[in-house]
Amino acid sequence: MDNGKLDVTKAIETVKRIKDIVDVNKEYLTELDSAIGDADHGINMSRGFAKALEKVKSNEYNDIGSVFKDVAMTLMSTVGGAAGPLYGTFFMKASMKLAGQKEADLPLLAQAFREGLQGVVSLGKAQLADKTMVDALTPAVEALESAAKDGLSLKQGLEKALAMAEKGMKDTIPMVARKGRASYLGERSAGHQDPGATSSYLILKAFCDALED
Amino acid sequence: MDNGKLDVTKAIETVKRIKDIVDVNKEYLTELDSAIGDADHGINMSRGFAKALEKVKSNEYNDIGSVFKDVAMTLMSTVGGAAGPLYGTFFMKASMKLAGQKEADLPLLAQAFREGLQGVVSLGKAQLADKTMVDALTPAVEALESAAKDGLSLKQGLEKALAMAEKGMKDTIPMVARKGRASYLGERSAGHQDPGATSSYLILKAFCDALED
Amino acid sequence: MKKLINEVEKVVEESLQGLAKAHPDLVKLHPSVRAVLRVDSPKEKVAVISGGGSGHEPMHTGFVGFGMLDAACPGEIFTSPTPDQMYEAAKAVNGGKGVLYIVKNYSGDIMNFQMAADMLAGEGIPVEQVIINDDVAVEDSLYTAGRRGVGGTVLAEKIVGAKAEEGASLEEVKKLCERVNANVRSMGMALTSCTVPAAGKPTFELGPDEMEIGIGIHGEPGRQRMKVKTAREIVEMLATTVVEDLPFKAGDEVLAFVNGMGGTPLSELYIVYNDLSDFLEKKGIKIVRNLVGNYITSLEMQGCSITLLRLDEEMKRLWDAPVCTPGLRWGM
Amino acid sequence: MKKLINEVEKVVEESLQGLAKAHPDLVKLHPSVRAVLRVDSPKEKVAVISGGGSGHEPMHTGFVGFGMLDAACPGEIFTSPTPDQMYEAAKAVNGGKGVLYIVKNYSGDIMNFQMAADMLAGEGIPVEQVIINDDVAVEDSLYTAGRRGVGGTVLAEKIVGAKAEEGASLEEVKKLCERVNANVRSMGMALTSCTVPAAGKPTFELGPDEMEIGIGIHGEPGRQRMKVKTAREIVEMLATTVVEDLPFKAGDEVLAFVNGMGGTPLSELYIVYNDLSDFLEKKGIKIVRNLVGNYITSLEMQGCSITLLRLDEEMKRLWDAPVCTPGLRWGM
Ligand SMILES: Nc1ncnc2c1ncn2[C@@H]1O[C@H](COP(=O)(O)OP(=O)(O)O)[C@@H](O)[C@H]1O
Ligand SMILES: Nc1ncnc2c1ncn2[C@@H]1O[C@H](COP(=O)(O)OP(=O)(O)O)[C@@H](O)[C@H]1O
Ligand SMILES: [Mg+2]
Ligand SMILES: [Mg+2]
Ligand SMILES: [Mg+2]
Ligand SMILES: [Mg+2]
Repeated sequence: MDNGKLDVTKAIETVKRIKDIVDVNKEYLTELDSAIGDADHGINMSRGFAKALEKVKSNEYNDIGSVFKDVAMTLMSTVGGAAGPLYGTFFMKASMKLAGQKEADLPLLAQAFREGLQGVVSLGKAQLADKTMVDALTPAVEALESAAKDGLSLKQGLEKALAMAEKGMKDTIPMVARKGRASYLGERSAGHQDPGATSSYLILKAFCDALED
Repeated sequence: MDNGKLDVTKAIETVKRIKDIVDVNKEYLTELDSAIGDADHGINMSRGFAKALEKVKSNEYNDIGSVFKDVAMTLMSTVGGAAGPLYGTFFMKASMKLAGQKEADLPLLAQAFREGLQGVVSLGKAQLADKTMVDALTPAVEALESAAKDGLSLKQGLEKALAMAEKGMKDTIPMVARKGRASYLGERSAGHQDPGATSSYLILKAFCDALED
Repeated sequence: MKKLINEVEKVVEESLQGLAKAHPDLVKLHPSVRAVLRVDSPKEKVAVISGGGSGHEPMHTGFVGFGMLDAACPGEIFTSPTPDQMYEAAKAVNGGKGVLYIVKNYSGDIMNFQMAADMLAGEGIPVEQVIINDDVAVEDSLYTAGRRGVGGTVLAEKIVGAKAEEGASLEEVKKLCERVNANVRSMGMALTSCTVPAAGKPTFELGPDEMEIGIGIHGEPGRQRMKVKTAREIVEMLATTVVEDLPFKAGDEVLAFVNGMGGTPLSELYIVYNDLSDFLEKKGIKIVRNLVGNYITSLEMQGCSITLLRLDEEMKRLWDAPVCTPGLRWGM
Repeated sequence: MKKLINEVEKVVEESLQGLAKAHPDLVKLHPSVRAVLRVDSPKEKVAVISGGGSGHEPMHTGFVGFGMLDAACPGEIFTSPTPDQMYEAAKAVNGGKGVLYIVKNYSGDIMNFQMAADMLAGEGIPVEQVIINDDVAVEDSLYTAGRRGVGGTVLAEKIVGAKAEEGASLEEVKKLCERVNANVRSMGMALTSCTVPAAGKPTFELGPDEMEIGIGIHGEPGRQRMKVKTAREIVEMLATTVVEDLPFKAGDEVLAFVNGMGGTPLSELYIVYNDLSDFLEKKGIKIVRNLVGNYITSLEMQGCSITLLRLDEEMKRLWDAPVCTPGLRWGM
């Protein structure tokens, strides 16, 4: 029965969609990482979500928290690099908020994402405008929260978040990186879109796509 | 006084001409050696004759044998590779025939070159059609000898020798190498002109050019 | 892309298998996680562990053995390893005197090692970390990720490994590692890029007459691109920055390390060493130890890095101490 | 052409100066000719000398030292050295027990070494030569220049050097060298060409999906060009030819040597070793010693060669004996 909320089936569907969209954009992400990093972001993300999908498909779940906890653990032990611990932490912190829940509506998901984002920030110490995934995740979480306050549906909230994530992602282009590998480039990092902000946008897109109107 | 013979001045002039013509053809010789060897023949020859010219210019000579002996010694200790000992021997054996001579006419030069060629063959063990310098030197020496028998001038003899060296050089193109580095290529050595036969032709050209009609 | 490999996904795994087969007297593979362990697991010493992305061989896997590392944790090519690797490796080689993680300063390495350290600490296993950040090509700042760890790491692993082999305490070993890091500076350059197997094409493109100065070891672009110069001019550029940073002064005794990025012939590294030696002599800086060769590489990249370490008597003694690993060996 | 050099004319000279400065405890340069000499000139042993074109570093100059070569005579890049070099080097290191020249089978090397040997013999100095010709890529025939000397040379220099160090006679040392040569076979391949500095451009061109099989170490083209294959297939091709040539048989104990051509990362060489180890295991041929790394190179060429040496007990003992040179070191 579809009530527009994120239940276990849709959570698993989300993981599948993330895997697919990351796969499709594997070369694109790696190319972005070539310009200001070390040409592995797409490869890392694709390896991680392939394993995460394998994992969640092979398990039975009673709550959505457990789904995302398995995603978190898998990312942590298969992605590596900077993105592995960061996305691992994002899903781990979010899953703790969703633990025991059969489904999530917009306010709950907004809270979970906020927890996830805080985990990323406290681990990576990146601030806004440091040219990282935080620049895409922060406006997205804020959009979720204000949509929740306005009483919008989960799908509507995710659509607004996605739009903000896209803007945040594009806003990284002129930035000079101060965190992550791109920071070694100094001024030369300006003019390139951040790969991690881009993968964050893609993850939000997968959440959005996984939910019916 | 010019009597058409090879005296000390012309011997030194010959060394200069060899140096010049090898320099002009340095890249060409190296390119030929790239195709079936190791891309150093032009470099080696150019280094050797530059040193040889330096040497003969800095000395006083009473006989042409000593000029070519100094050339031989210098080639031996500066060229290296296969060409170093071979051309070193060529000039050494030739110089022994010319020792004590103020000048050489065609019969004497033909004898000296024959000695030189024999030195090359006994050192390198190459036979005709093995795709080496021997394929250019042999017909050239034969031409010198028959021109001497016909009573031609030195210049005329050298011109005939040059023509035969050129033919011998070109005849190496279809040959499959059996000596030297090109032999490692087996059948693949066919279709390329031998670098050593080419430098032999150039050396004869320099002798020819150094003598007035 | 042309490489001597079978499948891009198996590059790291098959290379580790080859390493283990070639050196069964020195190293073995961990049975469950990707880690290279010293074969003789000595108990009465601090376990020294390092790790990082693969593609820099012989570092770190080739430095496992007597007098250097007890374990190395290789990630995918140019990708930091995951916490479970460092955690399990530490459990496998810890003899009771604790574990030192030598970590190169990259966001990914820092976070992954930190998580492993947290897990160990949670189990009461004594663990310390030292972050190596010797790359002067990167501006240092509190507000950025700071300087990368490069050539200094190799020297730290050798010297600290020798100290641990002597039976020093975790605290002593850590202090020494920090002292090495405080006295070492490096800078690198590239003549060509390199190709991550899974990416299939060069990380960056350099023109036929261009070089990249201030390159890192992940094939990431450097700070400045310019026309190629002579070895002497390149040495002058790199070494000046290195010397002025610490700064190294006249009378200092140093270890000079000329490192190849993987694709540059050894003969050229000796030309670089020759120029570096002249350069330092003019400044009155005395080379009393040296290392020339490919030790911390970036796949098939052509280029080099220069590392200077200001030595004290203890560091000299520990540098000279016997070492027996696949990649570095003397005295035994 | 991009290289870490100053002037093309000075590549060999400056590289030798760098080598000598980096290893003053092991080697010194001859005062008048281009030769690298062992610094301690031991008297009571046969002097083992090798040489050949430069560009194959660490061979031969990096193998001068205790337990290996007494002198090495480097020519220009890929060009045989001249007789005066081998003559003077022999005079400098001969302690009275005579001189063994280890010569790779190239027309140029043969002729230049022969001339030096003739000069020595003329002075009554005992001198012997052994020609190494282990490259199975080249068809052997009385009517051609025969097979090239490649990877087997490194193994011969190590084993024969150890024998000389023990004080064996010239006759014994020569016999052993011939035995090593009789039991060793090699074959190589290239993924890329290399550039002789003075030539300024690659010796040959390979397409982005091509490799050259049966390559020599002078960057000369090989016997066959084909599409690139996997490491496993390449190993199969090279090792099959090598094994069938001697032939190596089930039960044979061998030293397996995977050599890099200079530009291939060490990690790939270990993949090749992994595949070679599997290949030989299936044939029942036992690897009891191995060597993996860049030891006989072709400048920056990417590729590898495989060398197998059938070992007897004496060769094993001598392989394990201490060696201390810039390029190969263990046991001391
Ligand atoms: N300290 C940090 N905080 C937040 N995000 C970061 C941080 N460091 C790096 N990132 C993100 O990680 C991305 C790079 O991921 P990836 O390429 O997988 O790792 P690595 O840089 O280790 O190769 C960057 O584009 C950036 O968005
Ligand atoms: N055994 C030989 N006899 C006669 N000429 C030879 C012999 N071996 C090689 N050569 C000649 O030497 C030339 C190559 O010279 P060079 O390139 O200088 O030496 P290398 O082959 O040692 O690099 C060949 O083109 C061939 O003409
Ligand atoms: Mg990256
Ligand atoms: Mg040649
Ligand atoms: Mg990475
Ligand atoms: Mg040559």
